[in-house]
Amino acid sequence: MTTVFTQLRRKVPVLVLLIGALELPFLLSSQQESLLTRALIFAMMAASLDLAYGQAGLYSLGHAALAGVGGYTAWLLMVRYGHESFWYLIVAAALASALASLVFALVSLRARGLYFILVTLALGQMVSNLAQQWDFLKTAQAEAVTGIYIPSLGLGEDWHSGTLYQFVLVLTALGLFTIQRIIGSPLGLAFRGSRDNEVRMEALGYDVWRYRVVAIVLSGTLSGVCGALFAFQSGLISPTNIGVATSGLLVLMAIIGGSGTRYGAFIGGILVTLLQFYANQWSMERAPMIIGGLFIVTALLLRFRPKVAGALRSLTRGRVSHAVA
Amino acid sequence: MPLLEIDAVGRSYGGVHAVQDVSFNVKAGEWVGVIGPNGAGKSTLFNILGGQVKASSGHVRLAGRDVTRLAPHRRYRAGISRSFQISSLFPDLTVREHLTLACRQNHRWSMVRGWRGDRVLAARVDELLDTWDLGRNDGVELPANMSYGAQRRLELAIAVSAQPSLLLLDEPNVGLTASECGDLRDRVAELGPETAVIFVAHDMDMVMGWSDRILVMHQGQLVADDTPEAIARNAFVEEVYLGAEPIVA
Amino acid sequence: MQARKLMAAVAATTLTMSFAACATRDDDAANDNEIVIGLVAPTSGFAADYGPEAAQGVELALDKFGSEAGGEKVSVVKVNEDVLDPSQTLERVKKLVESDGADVVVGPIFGSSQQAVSAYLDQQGVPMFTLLGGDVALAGGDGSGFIWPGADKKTAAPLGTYAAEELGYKKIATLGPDYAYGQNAIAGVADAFKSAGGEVSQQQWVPLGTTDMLQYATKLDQDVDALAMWLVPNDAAAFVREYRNLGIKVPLLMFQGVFDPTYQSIGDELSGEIGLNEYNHLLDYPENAAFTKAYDAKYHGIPNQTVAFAYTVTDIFLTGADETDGDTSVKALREELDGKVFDTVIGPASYDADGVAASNRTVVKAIKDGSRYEWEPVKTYENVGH
Amino acid sequence: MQIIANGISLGAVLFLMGSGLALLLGAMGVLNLAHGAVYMVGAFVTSTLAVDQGYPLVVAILGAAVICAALGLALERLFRFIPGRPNEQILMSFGLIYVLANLAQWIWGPIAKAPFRISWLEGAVQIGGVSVPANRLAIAVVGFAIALMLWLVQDRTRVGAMVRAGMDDAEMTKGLGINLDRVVLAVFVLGSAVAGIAGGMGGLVLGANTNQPMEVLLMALVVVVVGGIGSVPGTLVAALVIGLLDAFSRDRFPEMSSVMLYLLMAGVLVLRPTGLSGRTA
Repeated sequence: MTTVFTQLRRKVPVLVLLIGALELPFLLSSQQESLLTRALIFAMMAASLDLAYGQAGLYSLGHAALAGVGGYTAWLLMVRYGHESFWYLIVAAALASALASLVFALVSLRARGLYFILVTLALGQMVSNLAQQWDFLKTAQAEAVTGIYIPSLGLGEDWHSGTLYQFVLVLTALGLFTIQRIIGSPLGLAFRGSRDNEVRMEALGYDVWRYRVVAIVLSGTLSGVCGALFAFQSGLISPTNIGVATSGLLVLMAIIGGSGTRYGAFIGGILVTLLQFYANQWSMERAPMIIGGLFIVTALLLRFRPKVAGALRSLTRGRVSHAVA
Repeated sequence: MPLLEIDAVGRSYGGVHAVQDVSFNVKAGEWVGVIGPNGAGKSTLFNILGGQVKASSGHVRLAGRDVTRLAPHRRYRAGISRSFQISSLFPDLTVREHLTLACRQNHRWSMVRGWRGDRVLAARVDELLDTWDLGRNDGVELPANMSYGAQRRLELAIAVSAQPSLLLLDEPNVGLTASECGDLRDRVAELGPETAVIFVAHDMDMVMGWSDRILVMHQGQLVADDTPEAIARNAFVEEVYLGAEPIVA
Repeated sequence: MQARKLMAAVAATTLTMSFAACATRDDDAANDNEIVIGLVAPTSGFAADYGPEAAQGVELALDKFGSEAGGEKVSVVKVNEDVLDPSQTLERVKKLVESDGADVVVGPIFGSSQQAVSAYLDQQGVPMFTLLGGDVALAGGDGSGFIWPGADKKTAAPLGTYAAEELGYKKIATLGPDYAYGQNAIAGVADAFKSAGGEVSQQQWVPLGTTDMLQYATKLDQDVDALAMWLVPNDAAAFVREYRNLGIKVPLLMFQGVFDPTYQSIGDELSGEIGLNEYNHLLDYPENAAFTKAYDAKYHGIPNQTVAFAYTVTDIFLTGADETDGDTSVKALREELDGKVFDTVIGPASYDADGVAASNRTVVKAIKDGSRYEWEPVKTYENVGH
Repeated sequence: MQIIANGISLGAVLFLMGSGLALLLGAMGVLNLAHGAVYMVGAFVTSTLAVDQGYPLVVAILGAAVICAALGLALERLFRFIPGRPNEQILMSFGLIYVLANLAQWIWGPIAKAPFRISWLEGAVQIGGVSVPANRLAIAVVGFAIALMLWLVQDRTRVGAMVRAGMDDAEMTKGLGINLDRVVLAVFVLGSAVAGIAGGMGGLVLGANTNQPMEVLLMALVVVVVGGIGSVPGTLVAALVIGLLDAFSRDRFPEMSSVMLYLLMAGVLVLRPTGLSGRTA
């Protein structure tokens, strides 16, 4: 029985939070639901980025492109080829982004260190440019592809902003759970090992390159699903959504919330998405300055994070624990 | 057949020879010390053996198999394990995680099976924690919070967990007291009589005490390869080794 | 294990309940005795000039109506159109409609933003008055759009007609940007030119994001009578620079000419070229005279097309809302505006039953008037657009 | 032939854009993605001085170089202030891009500056039957002059020797008692001045606008990755190859033109992970 209680004690706050979040639509306007849905999707994208970025130490600046492959695949199959089943589209999006991530990994992992960052940036932009220039990936030659909507689950559901929010919340919880599982598994341990000390990992018999490929593919596949959700929710996807600017924002989300921690990237994702929206409400002309300022302030204060996090942890729990579930 | 054959191995960086034309053999169970002044090429030689550095010439054979071009992780699976200097433990991983990583390779399927920790793997980790006296707090400490001796033991526990046929130890005794050092030797010896050990050290007492054979390197070349007694009497070794810059321990 | 099962059961129950209980709510925040105009145009990024200009136009229209229509007070809420990321614009427009209670949207400027918000606005029953063109698919039965000053595919047509009929050109080349608006505008010129008996021998498309225009000048088929082109002002300026540097003599037919202030900086390079304007501050209509005077009085200077058209569509909307006694629904406005002829800054204009405008286009010529470069009106084509 | 001329002139601009970044990144290991923003400032300053104020182009470009060098100094202070880790450098770079672009919009207004019009650079020069616009020729000349200068600095001066040493092994260089911080500062200032000149010269064909920080950065990135670590000749060759490829692919497959650059980069990377000039590790 004790194990039941200890398990419950750890899970109850999460569960309460989840149920509370599920009931939010009763309090919010549909615009706020829509904004929160967007925040959840980006938070999930940031969390999946962090699997490669924070856990495996692969500083990718092209992550949005992998999400974009998912989004554009969903759009292509739905608008161009008329598929309307959610499950079909989401699986196709995941597969396509998995394949794209594999190619992305094989090319970018040829470079190391800072060059890896540059190459991911350029590869990401390549995908964005392709979406911008290739007629196959455009509707009626428009700058963004449109005409996509929330597909059917086949359960007779009634889509509106409230139900979409709840559905995305459940998917996000599942995705986050999957990420937790990966982080807690020996695979996640191997990611962190490769991040911290490549030479030693190799000397312990690990093919670090292979683990890095796996990290990028897992992270890219999860993002591809998020990309498809983004397209469903917005009704469109544009080259900018999958370009460098978005990749940079994803990195900000991951870092600001705590890259390499369990929920950091996710929380950061929600924060940054909301801030991005409200910054524009505060000042239409200077919103970029606010976002840019956030980037710079985070960069300046990042080194104090361990101290702050340590202080917070000792406040809330009274002791420092390094156990990984 | 010798366990390890080094045949005319060399490595140069832009015209500078870090290691040049080094050849020697190591038999199973043999303990070999490598000494030489700083910059003599000991580290490069070690990295060539471990696979971290590729030899520009020559061959490395393990039990008759050519491993010259083998990546480090394949060498590990072929039976070569190595230790590093302490500074390269994983800073963010706990002791338990260090050992899990080390043992995981010996249970290859655990990556797929063990979401929550494969029981066999966990048992092996517990055993290591116990035998290496690292079990305080169930292994949740970070290496930086442990004593120097404990870090050393962790380092070695990781290196020997795979039961290698050839163990490479990079300055295993640095920062340890004489008694800790002796303890270390006993623990390594527990690997069994078939395991060969090659180690780099600066402490002459230790080298003399541990080695069946001693290799002396100077300016990238192997200048002597003999028993400890012979090395101690070797005038040339005394000149190049003891006469050179002060030895940094 | 027990804990897990227990939790799963709790979660499943709650989930089912939440889904079942969450009903659609009525989010109509519209205030019944006030008309709120939502202006959606960019205020940051590379097209940030549109927002403030359009705002001036809307303000001038409000001044004209004393901020009142159909017995209701009229106010304006501005929203920043994100030119590159339409999904952000969509979230902002949702807030505009649901918490700021916008009854009508003026804008957005760019095609992708229009596409992004149109389905939502249609679902909410909020009319969308575009001011610088738009896809006709956004109007009619499937959208709440009112497209001004005409359908993209027709808006540039008089340039082709003029080239064939008045200038007697037999063969032209075209140059336009490779996205919706550019393709439609160029297609309008080409189709009109061909139906007047001409031949289009070469069509070049500039991909989005291209900044270097040299190759489009060097690749031009010089064995044509003219080059019909439309590019955004900065790209047009870059192209014309290359064109002049290479000494190419083929005459230009420039849809919309080049706007100020870019035009003022490259004016003498365009001297004598033919263009087609949607708006031109020299147009000789009483409404235009009144508008330019009001603009000069309030903002000092000469209004450009964005100001003029923001003014015009707001003016038309308010006139319609006045007639319907404040009923700003798409249906009421469509019925009210259908076929009604308005005197606008570009002459008589009207919306059809689908909400697509028809208005006048003016063929112009680049001249220098004192220290200012002007597009001098040459010939007017009436009722272009459907 | 026309394509080759177009390609070479584009290559010269690319070289100017990329060389500063290549030095900083390859030699100093500083990931300053805000390099494109410095270019933009150079373009706007040149536009103000040469077009609005009517100063001679040479003076305007020197002015831009000075202001950008000062900006480089400020950036170096900022980058000095944060630990030299990718996380901080990425965030700092992106933040600077946002802030500088918005600041430029504030100062110079939202309307893009048309390509600068300089009366003595109008018209074209006939070279072997090909018309090369005079402004492009000027860009190519300046590009090659800067390349020569940078190469001389790198090859013949003490700072250059330190840069080369730092490139080979930063740890060892520090061990030798060379003050790398000073070298980083020098490279930051020099690289930013070159970016300013690039902005001024590039403005002759591209004008100035607030999209440039990203656009220029991406072009420069490809040049750096293809060209390899911090080598001036490597950067020059890469810039020319990319310029030619770009001109060629725009001509042949306009739909895929910008993708071609990245494909070239991917291809070079797969065949030679250290770039065209790269030494093997």
